[in-house]
Amino acid sequence: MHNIEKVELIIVGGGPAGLSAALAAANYGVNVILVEEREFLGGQLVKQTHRFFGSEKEYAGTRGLKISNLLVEEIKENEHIKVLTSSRVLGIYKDKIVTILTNNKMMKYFPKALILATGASEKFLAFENNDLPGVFGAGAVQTLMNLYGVSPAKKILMVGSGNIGLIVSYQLLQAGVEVACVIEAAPKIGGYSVHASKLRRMGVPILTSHTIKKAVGKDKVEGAIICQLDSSWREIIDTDQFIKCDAICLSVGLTPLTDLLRQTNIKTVYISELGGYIPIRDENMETNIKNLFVAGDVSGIEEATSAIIEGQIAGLNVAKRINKNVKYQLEIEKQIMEAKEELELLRAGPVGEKVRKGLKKIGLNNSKNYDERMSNEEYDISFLMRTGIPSNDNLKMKLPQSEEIFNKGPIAISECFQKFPCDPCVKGCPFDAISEEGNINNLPYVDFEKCTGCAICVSKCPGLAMFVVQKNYTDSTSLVTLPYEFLPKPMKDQTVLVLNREGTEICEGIVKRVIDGKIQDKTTVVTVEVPKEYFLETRNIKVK
Amino acid sequence: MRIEQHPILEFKKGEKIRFYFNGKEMIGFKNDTIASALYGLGIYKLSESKKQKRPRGIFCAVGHCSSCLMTVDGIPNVRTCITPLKEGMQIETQSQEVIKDA
Amino acid sequence: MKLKNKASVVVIGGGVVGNSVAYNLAKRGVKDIVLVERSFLASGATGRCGAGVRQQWGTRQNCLLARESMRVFENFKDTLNVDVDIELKQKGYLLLAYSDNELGLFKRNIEVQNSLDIPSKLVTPQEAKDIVPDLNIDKLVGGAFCPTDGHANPFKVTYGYSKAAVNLGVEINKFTEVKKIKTEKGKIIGVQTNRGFIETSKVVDAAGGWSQQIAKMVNVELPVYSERHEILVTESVKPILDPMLMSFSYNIYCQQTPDGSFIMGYGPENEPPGFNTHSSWQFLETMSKKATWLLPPLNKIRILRQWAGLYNISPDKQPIVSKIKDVENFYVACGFSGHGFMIAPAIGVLMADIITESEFTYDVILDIERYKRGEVISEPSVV
Amino acid sequence: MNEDNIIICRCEDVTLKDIRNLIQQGFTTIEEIKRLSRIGMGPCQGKTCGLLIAKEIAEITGISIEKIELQNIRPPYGGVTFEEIIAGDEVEK
Repeated sequence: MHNIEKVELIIVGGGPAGLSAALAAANYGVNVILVEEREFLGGQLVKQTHRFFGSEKEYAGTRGLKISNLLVEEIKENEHIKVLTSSRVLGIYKDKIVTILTNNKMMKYFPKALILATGASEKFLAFENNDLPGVFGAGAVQTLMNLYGVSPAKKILMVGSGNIGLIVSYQLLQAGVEVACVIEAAPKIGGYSVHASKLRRMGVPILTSHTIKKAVGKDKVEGAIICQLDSSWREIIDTDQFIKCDAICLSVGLTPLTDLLRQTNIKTVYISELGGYIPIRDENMETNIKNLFVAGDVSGIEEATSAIIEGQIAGLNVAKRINKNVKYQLEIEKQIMEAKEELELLRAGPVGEKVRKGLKKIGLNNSKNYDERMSNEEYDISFLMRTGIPSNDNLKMKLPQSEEIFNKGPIAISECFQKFPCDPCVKGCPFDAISEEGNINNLPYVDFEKCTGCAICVSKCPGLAMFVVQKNYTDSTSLVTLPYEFLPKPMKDQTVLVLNREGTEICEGIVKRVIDGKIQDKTTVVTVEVPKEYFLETRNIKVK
Repeated sequence: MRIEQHPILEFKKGEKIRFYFNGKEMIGFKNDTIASALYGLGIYKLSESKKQKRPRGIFCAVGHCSSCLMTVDGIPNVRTCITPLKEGMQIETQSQEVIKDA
Repeated sequence: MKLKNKASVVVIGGGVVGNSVAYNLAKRGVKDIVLVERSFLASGATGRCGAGVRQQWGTRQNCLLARESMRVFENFKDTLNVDVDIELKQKGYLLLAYSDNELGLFKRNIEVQNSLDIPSKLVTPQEAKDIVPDLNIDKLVGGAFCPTDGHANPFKVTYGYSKAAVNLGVEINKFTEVKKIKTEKGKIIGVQTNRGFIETSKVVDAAGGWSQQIAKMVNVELPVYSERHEILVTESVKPILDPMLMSFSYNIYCQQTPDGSFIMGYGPENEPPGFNTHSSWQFLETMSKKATWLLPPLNKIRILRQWAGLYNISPDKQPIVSKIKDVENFYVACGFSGHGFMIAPAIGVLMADIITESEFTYDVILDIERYKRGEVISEPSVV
Repeated sequence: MNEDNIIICRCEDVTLKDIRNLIQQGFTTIEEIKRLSRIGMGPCQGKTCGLLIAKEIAEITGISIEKIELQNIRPPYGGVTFEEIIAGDEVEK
């Protein structure tokens, strides 16, 4: 009477971690059942219209939704992978039976191994009227905008300046929504500085040490009251400020979605650096229950790239256990080692410190010391991390030291001042003119001798932080080439307004060239002629 | 309010889907979920909270928070943010009377 | 919060029975009562049960205990003088008979119940349908209905009793686990817990599914065993079921709580004795078939959560509320066999009578010696 | 901020004031607060309110958040109807 299907591997969650785990295991002959609650695969990836950071080997420089398409295509072609969409794992029972609700039936499976890649859920925030319609999690805003083409608001307040808060704010601007401002409770911006700069040059203010006190509105958000916080995050009296907006987007952090996991007697522990309660697991992503693996945000909040690699590690480890063919064992072992190295590299550098600290608390302090392989130049980006605008000292670091370099012709300027693992500019430059001294976490420097000003890097950079400058185009004007991802697109010879890094209009300019080919992949490269005195301030344009 | 044009994405509006919201006929599009169709039509309040009858609408839009529950074709507590819209669906705001007797 | 190191009596177990005993003892003027609970209050069976409150019993004494308890539930705030709403819902119990002799049993029980002013009556299948319009009355021979039976919130009742006890000077210690009961020459001298030693000469064992483990600490073998009973709760929907539906032969109980969610379960077949409280998928499958046959609208309703608790089963499925001859001042209140919650108010009074050696308030025989005397009155009405 | 107007549990409509009252009365575990206020009993089973309440308990009692346990999670995750269970069992292998 009890029809139970014996299977080899069940993977729960069709996001980046689940997809890559399925591929890694299936490539070594493991029969996989990939269970996804939604009717489409890709998880949050499908909503990420921006280009990804990290190493080119892991799709860096490609837009999130394209990465999803690549992975999903591979899944469809692999006959070892059976995909169950619109299906939800209901229970993991003591007798190791897994129940799955699929096409309106509760089916029973007995898997040899289980990989939970259930991702994260958004943290909620306590402020007055926080349940008013129009108060959204950042995922909701992305879902409405990027998946269903529905505009969440005319004017929105963004709460939280982590990467998600900054990226979603930028995507809101692209969807034609006005971002009133980004507020951040901490004294400094949480996400990458390049994302903050993208917002500032669109005129979006970023207010650090601010939080939201109240959503205002009867049946829908009509505004918000924010206030200032002191250094120990306590409200400073009489700093209330009303912000007119018709939606509030909360991106105050993700926490691992461990609901399914906690049905088993898995050990979990609260690690604030990794987003909340996470499962204890070893470096092969296996938990204290044999053959029960985790991968991606459920094992600790990081980004999609590390989720993809963790998925590979989990998938390969299952393959090692199920596929007894000795021929493969060595190969799998090698791949696992490579993936672990990749992960370690990804977590290197100052930006990865929080994750490393969290992992150390569960005994995963990766042996190699990251810091010695990185250039140890010290420079102060505190102003940048508070305002999203690089200080003059920061800028000087990246400019040519001598004047006559400018006479050579156009040269690329990188406004990337924060060490984090990312190399599309280095790998993308056809003239090898950009280098990070062999470590993905170092800052990229342009070799002005080799650089021809071809501007390939301008559209390659995920942070839109590459610009090309030709100071002496004429004796009174200069050319500045910049990335532009908005509508309406500028046309050649059109006069446009020119904005500086704070988004204020500084002059008018004439569009000399618009490159919008396949390579640019929708990051239009615009060259505009400006009065020479503004050649270092021109960072954005506004098409009239 | 629908996004007409977008620098990165194309939203080719699928064919229309007719559905009913509290009895009124409405139009959504293929690939819409119930919640995204309603939000696109400017309907933000999807239900009332259990005790204080506070207005509730979409919060997480990925099926986690249960703040978008509505009655669909007579079935209560449907998570409309992850339920695909279908032709002829009857959608109703759900305000549960909590029985407080004796 | 420092633990009292000296007590006149230590009550072990923070469920509804333990708290009721502590309260009723304090009401008799007993001082320095200390209750210890190894987790939080109502973390055991009390917090996991269907929490129905029923007076329709087969034995006279169970009816008596149930009636007296219902009076407490009906005016809980005044009786205990605490401001706690126990969400009492009195829409009755509808017992379903699927054979003539089962209906005959109901008839005899109703006579006993009516003799104790419990307003139960026989109902025909059609009358049952009038009470529960969605009921499937196929194969139904008849039923019994008592309008004043119903449902109460088990957590609120427990916390109500514990608040009342504290008001009368009882010390309630959560997260305090009993490790050993120290005795000298057969006399209790104190209780060792993970938070310190409490000197006492009197101990009450109200540890529910673990009563027999506590009794072993004074090397007493209680004739009870524990077994897992599973249960589930659905999402909240509009009310369609007023009374608790229950059938002994069909083996089911099902109730829609004031919150609008259904709680239901059934008596498992060949469940091994033990302390396992894990959920099983088999329970969902059997429960679904049973429940939807009886109440078809359940088909479309979503189950939100399943869990399990321990029934502490006695030989005659009657409670054991008694002192223990061989160990002076060691008392037990256990063996409730799945219906402790509904009679806890009266059990507290009875245990207080026994401990203070006063005349019994209720004419009942629940001492442990009854088994030796062969006075075993088995109670048929249990799921 | 007015605690009556801050919602902690969306499913069961429980405010920050309700939660703080319970903690101050000595109910310092999520399992107790759940049983007395129904947080975590709704369809989302504690996903949105769990962490917020853990932080409140940590703040008021001084217990470090690492020591505060979220509520137990039981099957069936996300809910399943009786009909779906029966349909699954009747599928012939």
